[in-house]
Amino acid sequence: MKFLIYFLFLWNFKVYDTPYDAGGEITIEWEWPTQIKDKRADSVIIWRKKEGEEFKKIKKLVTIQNFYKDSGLKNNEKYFYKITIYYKDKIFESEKILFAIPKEQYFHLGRLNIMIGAFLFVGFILFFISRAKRGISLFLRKIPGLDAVEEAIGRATEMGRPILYIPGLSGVSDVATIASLNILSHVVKKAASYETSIIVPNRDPVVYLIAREVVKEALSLAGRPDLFDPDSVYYVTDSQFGYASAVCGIMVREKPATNFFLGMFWAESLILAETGATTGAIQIAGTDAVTQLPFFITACDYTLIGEELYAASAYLSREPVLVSTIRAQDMMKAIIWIIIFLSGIFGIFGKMPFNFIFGG
Amino acid sequence: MKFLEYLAKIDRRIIYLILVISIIIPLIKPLNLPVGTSHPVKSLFDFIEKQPEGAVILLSVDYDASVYPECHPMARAIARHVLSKNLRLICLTLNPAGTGLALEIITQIPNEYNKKYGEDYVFLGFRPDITATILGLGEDIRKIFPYDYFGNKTDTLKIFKDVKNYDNIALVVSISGSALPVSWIYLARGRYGQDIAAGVTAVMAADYYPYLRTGQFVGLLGGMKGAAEYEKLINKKELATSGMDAISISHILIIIFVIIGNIGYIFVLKRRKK
Amino acid sequence: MNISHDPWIWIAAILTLAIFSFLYKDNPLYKFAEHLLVGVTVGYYINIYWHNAAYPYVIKPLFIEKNLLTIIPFIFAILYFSILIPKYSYFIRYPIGFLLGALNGMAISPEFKEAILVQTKDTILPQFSLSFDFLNSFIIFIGTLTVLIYFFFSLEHKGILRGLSRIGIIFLMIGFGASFGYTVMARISLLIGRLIFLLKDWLGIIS
Amino acid sequence: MLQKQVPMFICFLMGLLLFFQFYIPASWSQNFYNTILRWILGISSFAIVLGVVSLIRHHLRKIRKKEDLPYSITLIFSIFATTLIGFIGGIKSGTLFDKIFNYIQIPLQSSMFAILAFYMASAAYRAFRARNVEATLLLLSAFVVMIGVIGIGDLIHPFVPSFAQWILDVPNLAAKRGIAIGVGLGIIATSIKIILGIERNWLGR
Repeated sequence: MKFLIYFLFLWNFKVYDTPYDAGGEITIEWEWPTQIKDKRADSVIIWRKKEGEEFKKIKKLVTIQNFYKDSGLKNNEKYFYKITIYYKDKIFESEKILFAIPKEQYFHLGRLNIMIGAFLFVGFILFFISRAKRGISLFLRKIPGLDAVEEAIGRATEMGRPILYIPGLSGVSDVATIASLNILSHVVKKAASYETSIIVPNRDPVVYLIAREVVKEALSLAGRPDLFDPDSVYYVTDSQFGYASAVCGIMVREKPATNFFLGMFWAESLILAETGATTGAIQIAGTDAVTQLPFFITACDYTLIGEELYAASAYLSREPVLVSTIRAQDMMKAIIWIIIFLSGIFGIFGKMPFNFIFGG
Repeated sequence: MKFLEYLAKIDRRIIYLILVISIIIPLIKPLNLPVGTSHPVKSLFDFIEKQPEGAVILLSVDYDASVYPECHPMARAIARHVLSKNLRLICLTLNPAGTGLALEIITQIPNEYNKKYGEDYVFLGFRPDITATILGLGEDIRKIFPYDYFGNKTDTLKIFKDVKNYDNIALVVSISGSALPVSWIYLARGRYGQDIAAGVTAVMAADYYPYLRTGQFVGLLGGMKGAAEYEKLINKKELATSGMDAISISHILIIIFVIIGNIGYIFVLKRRKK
Repeated sequence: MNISHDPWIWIAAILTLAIFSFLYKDNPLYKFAEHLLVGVTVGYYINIYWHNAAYPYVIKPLFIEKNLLTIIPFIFAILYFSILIPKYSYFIRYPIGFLLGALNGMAISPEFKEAILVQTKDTILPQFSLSFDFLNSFIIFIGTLTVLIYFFFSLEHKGILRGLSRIGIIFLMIGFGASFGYTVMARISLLIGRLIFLLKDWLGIIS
Repeated sequence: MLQKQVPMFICFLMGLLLFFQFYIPASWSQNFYNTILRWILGISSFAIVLGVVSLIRHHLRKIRKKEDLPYSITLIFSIFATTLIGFIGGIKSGTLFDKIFNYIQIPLQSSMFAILAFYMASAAYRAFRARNVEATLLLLSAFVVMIGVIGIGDLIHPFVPSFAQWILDVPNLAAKRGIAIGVGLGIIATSIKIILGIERNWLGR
């Protein structure tokens, strides 16, 4: 079998110290010669030698990748490389012999853009929190969903039926549950002025304790501590579907005029929304569980989508950390928005001015 | 009008019965409707297909029995494809309840291709922390998994002679019913540039398309349909394919239910306006 | 119709029907099955955590292989047991604090890169060309921008912002519709899986 | 001091060290990172203690108060039974432990979620209404995807599956990308707040 030798002076064969690592590694890179179809050679042999030594075969590669990382080397020493590629009856031999010196780097410049982005975000969070803590009121727009909440409370008062409020099925560590408890406090205050009663069944024992305090405190703030009915806020069960079927029982028996589903929900949201819809109650839902939103949107009258739940709770509670977090995230969204928009315009003309942002 | 009243008042248990019947009939008498091939599934199949012999694929069984009919056929099809192409399979699980399911795959499928344990495939079992495990695999697999599921020391297993970390792993396939595949992107790809593919329940599938377009996922299997498509591509029809006819019929049924429900709703609205 | 004779298959079938009985009415059989599931799952977890994690990872290296470096994680891990002593149960905050700090610290940067930078970069428009690809990229460009505006709370949605957020809702609804369609398939395939078990493995009606 | 400040300081210190480690490739930084990874895996091997203790405590309390007695007893009994069977018989394939997983846990867990198909069907009939523009748009998009995904879609017209795929690839992608960026920022904000001690919920546990 006749072996044809082609010298590889044409394609760029590079050898360099692997950047941004703890040293001890050299990267060998090559472009597949045009004769090789679909970038797959039969095998690639890597040769290495140190000063004044003979070349030794260190690696036989069968791969589609066009680079090899030779690790386990000593820092600050010269290593020489050449490679041969076997493809069908042809052999390609690298004509020039190149060398590199592995070094240890102390800062990963390629990831600088990430660090800047993270520091920017930390800066915004601290900036807004310090302003909010100093009592400066931070603007948040009123979520349309809150008007729907007001209407729904009004509806229950007209009908003289109770309000059913479900703070989600998750625990206190879930951001959505905390947001829901903030909104519960607002709903209780509003309902107190119309003397409309509220039922709050809970699935998590800790959330139950907090919810009871929230209702008690909200009623006293509204000047109606007498309205607090201990039986109206209770712990049902921690079983997902057991809780759902118990709540459906309440909907059918007590016939609340308004149902609130605010917090974290899983697949049982379907059972709750469906039973509520058949009892003809006005239903307001709100969750960050993206997978349950489609069902709430079609089965409920109004749905707070994802972050709107957090914005609603921040708007009502004016709690400094909540409001400043939303403002900080909005600043980052604004920057991202501008980058996309501007680079969109430049992109059409084939220019990429913001590439440095996306870095290595 | 009376008929519509009756329709609105149908007891939900009759609806349940209609659903069960619409599933059982195609199971007993399969219609063998065509199962197409969509680009997310094909790109995963092609990625594995073009791997050279001996390449290593890491299959992470990140689901549990609650999504068995969607995710288990995917994991079996991927394991079968990897082993049938003489690639090497490393299997592990980040979901404790998925361990038994991974064990079933490991004990059944390799025997069909008479593969040697410890050389062609290995089962590392479960590790409790998702972040530390995914990142640890980028440093040194044997340090994160000193022992495999069966208690053998991983240093002694032949497969780990030339497989140290993600540099030696061609692809990670995460099969999951939750957001775990995204953690694989954030951590394994974010820090080590590892190629990731995902097999997810249909509930999550639509949410993962942004990661498909950026190449963060090299492929994506969505729900029982994704599993059926993959079974067709490796032509080994199993659970997923046998369920597709029933899905077709029940989809039509659900659409009809929504339409009827809305017709009744429109009539009620009209009457309320009068 | 060859019904299975394997007792284990019968146990699985009876438990399946026990769960399905919830459809008719919440009943004791369902409650028993549900509590059995929670118990068996916890028992299973304890074994997997021990055999795959605690023993090979902390107990064996420390007590058998005498690798003293694992003392520190072992001390933190023991602090978890302080939950049993009401007076000192606050010590569980030490391992939790350690884990939360370390895990969040190492996750922030790769998350920022993959969730923000990579997604943003892919939304940038390519060179103009009369092609389907450019049209799709343009629609994604508009969709992403309008959805970001919909979730923007620092400015009142008036005038142009209101119009753009209305477009954002259209994209959101199409997106949720796609998820809705897929989720219908998901829920039904879970039932198909169980019915295949009952018809094939248990009753042997289908092959 | 010991109750709050020290755990928060540990959290802050580890957060800072591990954050900057990502940017320092030097070998000592790599070794520190590897050691912490192994410590995390060691500690989290015992994290299950919290869940198990609170669950058992909860049900023992119920037993004492004679509330739905038989169920709590079943739960406590099955925890200890499965644990013992696993420790005695081992966890390899074919053991009694493995049989309990395959013939008790799998059927129970998958049946629990299979019920959802029934609720889907009855909700489709009784709750999913085109009550406003948004819900109508959602249902139309859902119909196209549902028909496009199944074999029948192909039979009606090959355009149907490709249109459904387009909906997934373009408008759905744009909406989910907007959401993913928002959620991504939310997760990162929470991580930052936990490390800086602004978010203290985990202390309340």
